[in-house]
Amino acid sequence: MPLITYLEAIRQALFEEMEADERVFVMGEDIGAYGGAFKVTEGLHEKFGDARVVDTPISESAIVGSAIGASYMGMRPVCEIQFIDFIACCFDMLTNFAATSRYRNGAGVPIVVRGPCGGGVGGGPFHSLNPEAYFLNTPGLKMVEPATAYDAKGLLKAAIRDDDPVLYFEHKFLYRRIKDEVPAGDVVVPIGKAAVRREGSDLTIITFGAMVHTAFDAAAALAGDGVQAEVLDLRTLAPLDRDAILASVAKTNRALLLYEARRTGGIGGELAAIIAEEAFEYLDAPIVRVASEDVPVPYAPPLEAAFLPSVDKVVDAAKKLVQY
Amino acid sequence: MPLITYLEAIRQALFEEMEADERVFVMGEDIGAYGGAFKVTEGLHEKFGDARVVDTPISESAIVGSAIGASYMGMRPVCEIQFIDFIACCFDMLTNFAATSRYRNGAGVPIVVRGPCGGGVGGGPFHSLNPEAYFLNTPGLKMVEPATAYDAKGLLKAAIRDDDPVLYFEHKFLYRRIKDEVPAGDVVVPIGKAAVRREGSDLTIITFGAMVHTAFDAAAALAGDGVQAEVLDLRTLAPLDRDAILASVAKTNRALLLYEARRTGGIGGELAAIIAEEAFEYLDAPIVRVASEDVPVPYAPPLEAAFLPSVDKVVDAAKKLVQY
Amino acid sequence: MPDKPILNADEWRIADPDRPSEQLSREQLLEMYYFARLAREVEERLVVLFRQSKVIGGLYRSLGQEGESVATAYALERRDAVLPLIRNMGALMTMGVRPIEIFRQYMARGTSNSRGRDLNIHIVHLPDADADEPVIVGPISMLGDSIPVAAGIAMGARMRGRPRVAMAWIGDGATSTGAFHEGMNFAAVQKIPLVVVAEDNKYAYSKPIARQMAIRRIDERAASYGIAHELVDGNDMLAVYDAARVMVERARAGEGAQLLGVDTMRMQGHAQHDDARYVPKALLDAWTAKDPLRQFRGVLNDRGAAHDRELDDIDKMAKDYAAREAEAAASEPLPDPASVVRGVYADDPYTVPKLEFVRSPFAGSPGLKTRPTPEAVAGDDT
Amino acid sequence: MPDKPILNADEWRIADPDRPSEQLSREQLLEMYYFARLAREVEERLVVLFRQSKVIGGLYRSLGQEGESVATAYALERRDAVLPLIRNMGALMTMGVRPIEIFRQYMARGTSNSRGRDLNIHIVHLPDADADEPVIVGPISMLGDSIPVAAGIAMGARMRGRPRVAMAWIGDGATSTGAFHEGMNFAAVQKIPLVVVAEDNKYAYSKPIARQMAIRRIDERAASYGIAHELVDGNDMLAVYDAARVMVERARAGEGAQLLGVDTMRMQGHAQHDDARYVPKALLDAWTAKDPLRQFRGVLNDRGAAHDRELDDIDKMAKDYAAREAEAAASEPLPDPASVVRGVYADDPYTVPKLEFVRSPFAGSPGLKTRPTPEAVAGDDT
Ligand SMILES: Cc1ncc(C[n+]2csc(CCOP(=O)(O)OP(=O)(O)O)c2C)c(N)n1
Ligand SMILES: Cc1ncc(C[n+]2csc(CCOP(=O)(O)OP(=O)(O)O)c2C)c(N)n1
Ligand SMILES: [Mg+2]
Ligand SMILES: [Mg+2]
Repeated sequence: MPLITYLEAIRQALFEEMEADERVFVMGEDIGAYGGAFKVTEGLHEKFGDARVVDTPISESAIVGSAIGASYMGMRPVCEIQFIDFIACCFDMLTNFAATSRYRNGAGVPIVVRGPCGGGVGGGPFHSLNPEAYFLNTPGLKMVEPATAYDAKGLLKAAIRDDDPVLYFEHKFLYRRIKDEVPAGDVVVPIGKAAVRREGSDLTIITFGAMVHTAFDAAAALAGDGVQAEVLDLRTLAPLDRDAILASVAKTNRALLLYEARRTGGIGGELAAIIAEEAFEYLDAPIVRVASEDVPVPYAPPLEAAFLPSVDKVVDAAKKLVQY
Repeated sequence: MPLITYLEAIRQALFEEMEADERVFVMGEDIGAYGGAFKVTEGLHEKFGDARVVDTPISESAIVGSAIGASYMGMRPVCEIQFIDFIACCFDMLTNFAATSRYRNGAGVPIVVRGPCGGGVGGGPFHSLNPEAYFLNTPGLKMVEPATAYDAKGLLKAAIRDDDPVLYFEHKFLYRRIKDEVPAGDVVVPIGKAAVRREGSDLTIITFGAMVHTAFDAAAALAGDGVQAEVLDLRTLAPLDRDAILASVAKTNRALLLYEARRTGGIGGELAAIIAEEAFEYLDAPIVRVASEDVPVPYAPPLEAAFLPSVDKVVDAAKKLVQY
Repeated sequence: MPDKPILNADEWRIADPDRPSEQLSREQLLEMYYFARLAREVEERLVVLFRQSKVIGGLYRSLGQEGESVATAYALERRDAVLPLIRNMGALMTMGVRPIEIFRQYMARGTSNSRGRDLNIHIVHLPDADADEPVIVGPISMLGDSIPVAAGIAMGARMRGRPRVAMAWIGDGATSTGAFHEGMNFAAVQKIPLVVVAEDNKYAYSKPIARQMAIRRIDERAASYGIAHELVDGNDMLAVYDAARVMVERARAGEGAQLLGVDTMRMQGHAQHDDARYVPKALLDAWTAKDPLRQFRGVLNDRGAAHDRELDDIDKMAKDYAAREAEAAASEPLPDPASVVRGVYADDPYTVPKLEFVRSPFAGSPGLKTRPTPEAVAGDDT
Repeated sequence: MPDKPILNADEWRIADPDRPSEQLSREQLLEMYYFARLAREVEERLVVLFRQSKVIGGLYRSLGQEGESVATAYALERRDAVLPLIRNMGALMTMGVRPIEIFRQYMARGTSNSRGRDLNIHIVHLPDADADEPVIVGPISMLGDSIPVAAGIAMGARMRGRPRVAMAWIGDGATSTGAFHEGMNFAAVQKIPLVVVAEDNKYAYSKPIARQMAIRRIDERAASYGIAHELVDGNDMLAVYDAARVMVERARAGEGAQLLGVDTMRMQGHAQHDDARYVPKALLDAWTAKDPLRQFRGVLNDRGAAHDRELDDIDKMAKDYAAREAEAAASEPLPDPASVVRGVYADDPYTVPKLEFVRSPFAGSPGLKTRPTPEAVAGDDT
């Protein structure tokens, strides 16, 4: 099977879905002949032309708003937000228009809004965000974030075929750093299903995106000390796979929530609430969060390193947790 | 002491702060001679004129953006968002510009953004929101929401005097329904301090805003059944008063999180995480959330009633909790 | 605000026999009158229901604006797309929405298009591709958001090979929003067949238009985009129809987005709770004299299209129809509270009542294919 | 894109002796040249640092745009406010920002204005009310957001009784954002002394301006707001100065917001990683011939203001200065990781290094009070 990068996997999903379904088209800034800021859409314009690769003005609300309209007409738009940080500029359109449409009038909005998220590359406060928590209180939206190239392809295909609006966060740190064997053709990872990436008995690290790899490294280090960490990759952030979360915590009795966004008000809160409400019986220790510091994402490498969760931070927290 | 409504208390705070400090001014839609959609700013224009009561075009981003600029020049703008739901239209300006400014360059942004939140009045999906969770993952912002007329005045004064951007949510259901004895003149309720509104030993209901009154009614009903609920009114939603939360849970050993926003991704998550992380030892039962259903706010009264948390729902949840 | 509403003098003038309105049959003229009257009567009935506390939340009138609302929509084909605002009752009537749908919405009935989940004219109709029906996408409350969505509807329809012109209405105040700007610019760059009707009704809530924009003519809101724009007397129904029809045809012909400014007046407060004391009485009086329905009666008289007696009959028909529809809606149930959690995502198939459409009693005329074909007079539909 | 850049022919023409630039002294002309050259040399030095991987993240050049950037800022008074974008290095040099501040920012030093927390020219300077210094508010990355903030700065300064003109630069692409629209309209309605410089540099990242807007002249972006607007040849520094000066004076006189379109060209890719192969070579060649610095040398020669030898000396001075500043910055420390959590809220007083300002070696001239007063030649500041 071909070994492809996370980025190539995204491109492949777009390419295949556009080939298979003429209703699918992409829109966004610089995604045409240029191929996008990260070259995710490279080659699409050549193959599908202006009609299905719509290079837009710098207007995130118009991108998402017109995608909503086009989806009403039966199209399946995939919008690229050049850096996912700029999703703040269409927050209203997403949370108020797209998310409520089906509930209000039965008018589904099958759009995908995708873009590069995450830090670790010196992007500074406005090119490094992990915005999932902004949208977690908005029913009607789905959110996914792959950690592997395989999932990158499979989740994007699932998102495009989904009949509801899906925010697809792709972690820019993983774009060219992660490679997987990914089959050509249909690879669909169902939305709403988490995956146990590593079995363990002593604690569960619940995470997603780039932090899955941090969790792996931490788990490896912990294994050296005789601690067996289970790594649960959420993959879908809304709606959360409660069953998988609860099953793993029921097994390990300890939960470490690892996410790259700022700690306060992050998705770890929702996870903690689910566990503390529904798996309380199983808990042998506090629920621990390892996340970024509660500050804007700083730019200088030493600051960003201090800001982000790290293998060491995870190992430390995990050790305390198992010793509790 | 004069008995005034929640709404009058807000108006009084604006009036007094504008009188006391010429740097304070208000801006927003229809807040001039008309006095605002809910008449909160009534009389201000007559007293302070166009220069300090700026009636703006329908441009939430311009309102907040220009407030940021004016605050850089030493002014203390208080922005009204006609319904707080429209804060989605300036989400970017708030989270990216205002919230990060001090951290990035030491440039404080002493603005207040206030507006009516909350449901219970048949406002439908776009005139009923409780948006606190949208902003909880954004360090640099503060958020408050009063439950009483006294706090409405005192928190607004504190917000205006605060050197950082403060989102001030005023619950429209309380505007004319709640009256308190509120002294004229300086009443300042410190930001960051919760208040125990009712002492109890069996569980803590942690809540804020209109739900404080729901909690009171539930506590009264519970007391009839011999259950003593403590009611903790958060008042400030960011930064949370961790000490007060932990102290109360340490005392009652049971936490019920009550908030009017949608359950998933709401502030209850953050509260649960704090408690499950730092007060685990004290917990005798799962942490329970009572909140709205995970749907857009529905319009028809029977739907909205089913959607919102109610006294019955709180009582039921509390009983289960104490019987756990 | 403008010195004098203008029409695009290059292409036609009011007196020009090539005016599109010259092509309208007598039945069509009567139909336009009927729709405008029906819009007014539906709203009058809503006022009654409002006073009876049967309307949930606010009630927003289009009194004085029914003419422009009808005449712009009348310029469309039946399969085009409309994105009305709260004051475009006339457009909804013109597109054939059965009045009961409006009453159901305002009274939050479970039978309504939104099943009581959303307000007033927040309705959506996405017909099957082959159905001879309009696309209707009501607004969300966030002003301006309809414009990018409208652009997307017209773009998407074109992509699907079933082009439709999209018409979206926007208030003077709402043109100040960022969403308006982004949508207009997007439509211009993509040459989208979008016709935006910008309603200068002198106020945005309490604010006179001069506090909203520093231009003197609302149609200049299109100037930054390279979008063709004109301003028309919004209370002259035929002038509005003429201007709108030309723009719709241009859009359909691939000439890209168009903006029609209409000079009109909101004759009541922002909503029923607003006594609008901030509106100078002289201004109201001046516009009262220009009532679009009264003016249009004059036109119909002058053209020999109808006597006052006939028009009075239409008035009565509209009024009775509105009353019957209101009554029917009022007897329908509120939604079942248990349904509150249903239908958030596609995997919960929760059925939505399709909007009902009706044909006007005047729909039998040949000529423009803009109207629903005849089938029944209104009375039969209740 | 425009047929031919124009100046506002009503008020002055290039040959007009009343042109504001006719009032510029020899020192001022040389100073303008120096600032533009310094901007270029600072960026050239940044390229070196970038190649050495000392620049964190992207590097964005203003090659070819230094002239308009300097000449617009040169039209301001020293206490005015500037809101530059990434390509307004020239404006920053003109306002007297010491070059080391730029190097510190790009190399994320702990000594920088943002203490390594934010990128490139994201710097802020809010002087004490009495200080004879400019307000500088760098952008955030979200394009367009600077415009409402700029309007607020000018409004706030007016409210405080210490009026300042605010000048904000905006790219062709960024004019498509909702924030731009809302800010422009707000400034127009409030008659705010805001001068917006809209830079038509032919591209927004990879996108030619025709994919960004359907108007032919960028200054028409102001037409929807009733904001006075003009278009000027952006590579003719004196023409830019003239136009900008007139607008600044108008704004200061209470005539409200102004927009100056500049017709120029981005001579490199969007950032260093972008080879800009999408730009036709012929277009680049045509603009290479119009290099603003080369053109300005010609003007200085023609006016007898300076010989090439003198200008070469200035070039060398600027180059050496940039090199020294870069070197000094490079030796400064990165921020302390422990500081990462400091200074989020006011109650944690975490000190911010104030920006350093310098006076140019030509600052001794009388005349316009736009420049910092003389004090030291640049060399003394390192
Ligand atoms: C983004 C946003 N801000 C504020 C409001 C509140 N609001 C509702 S209608 C209205 C006035 C609208 O005026 P205009 O656009 O002129 O339409 P008109 O009511 O005159 O038809 C306002 C301010 C809103 N709905 N959306
Ligand atoms: C709201 C927003 N969307 C997208 C971007 C990504 N982006 C950064 S610069 C740029 C192009 C800007 O072009 P223009 O405004 O013409 O300025 P120029 O680079 O030509 O000086 C884009 C798309 C952004 N910074 N902000
Ligand atoms: Mg209006
Ligand atoms: Mg550009």
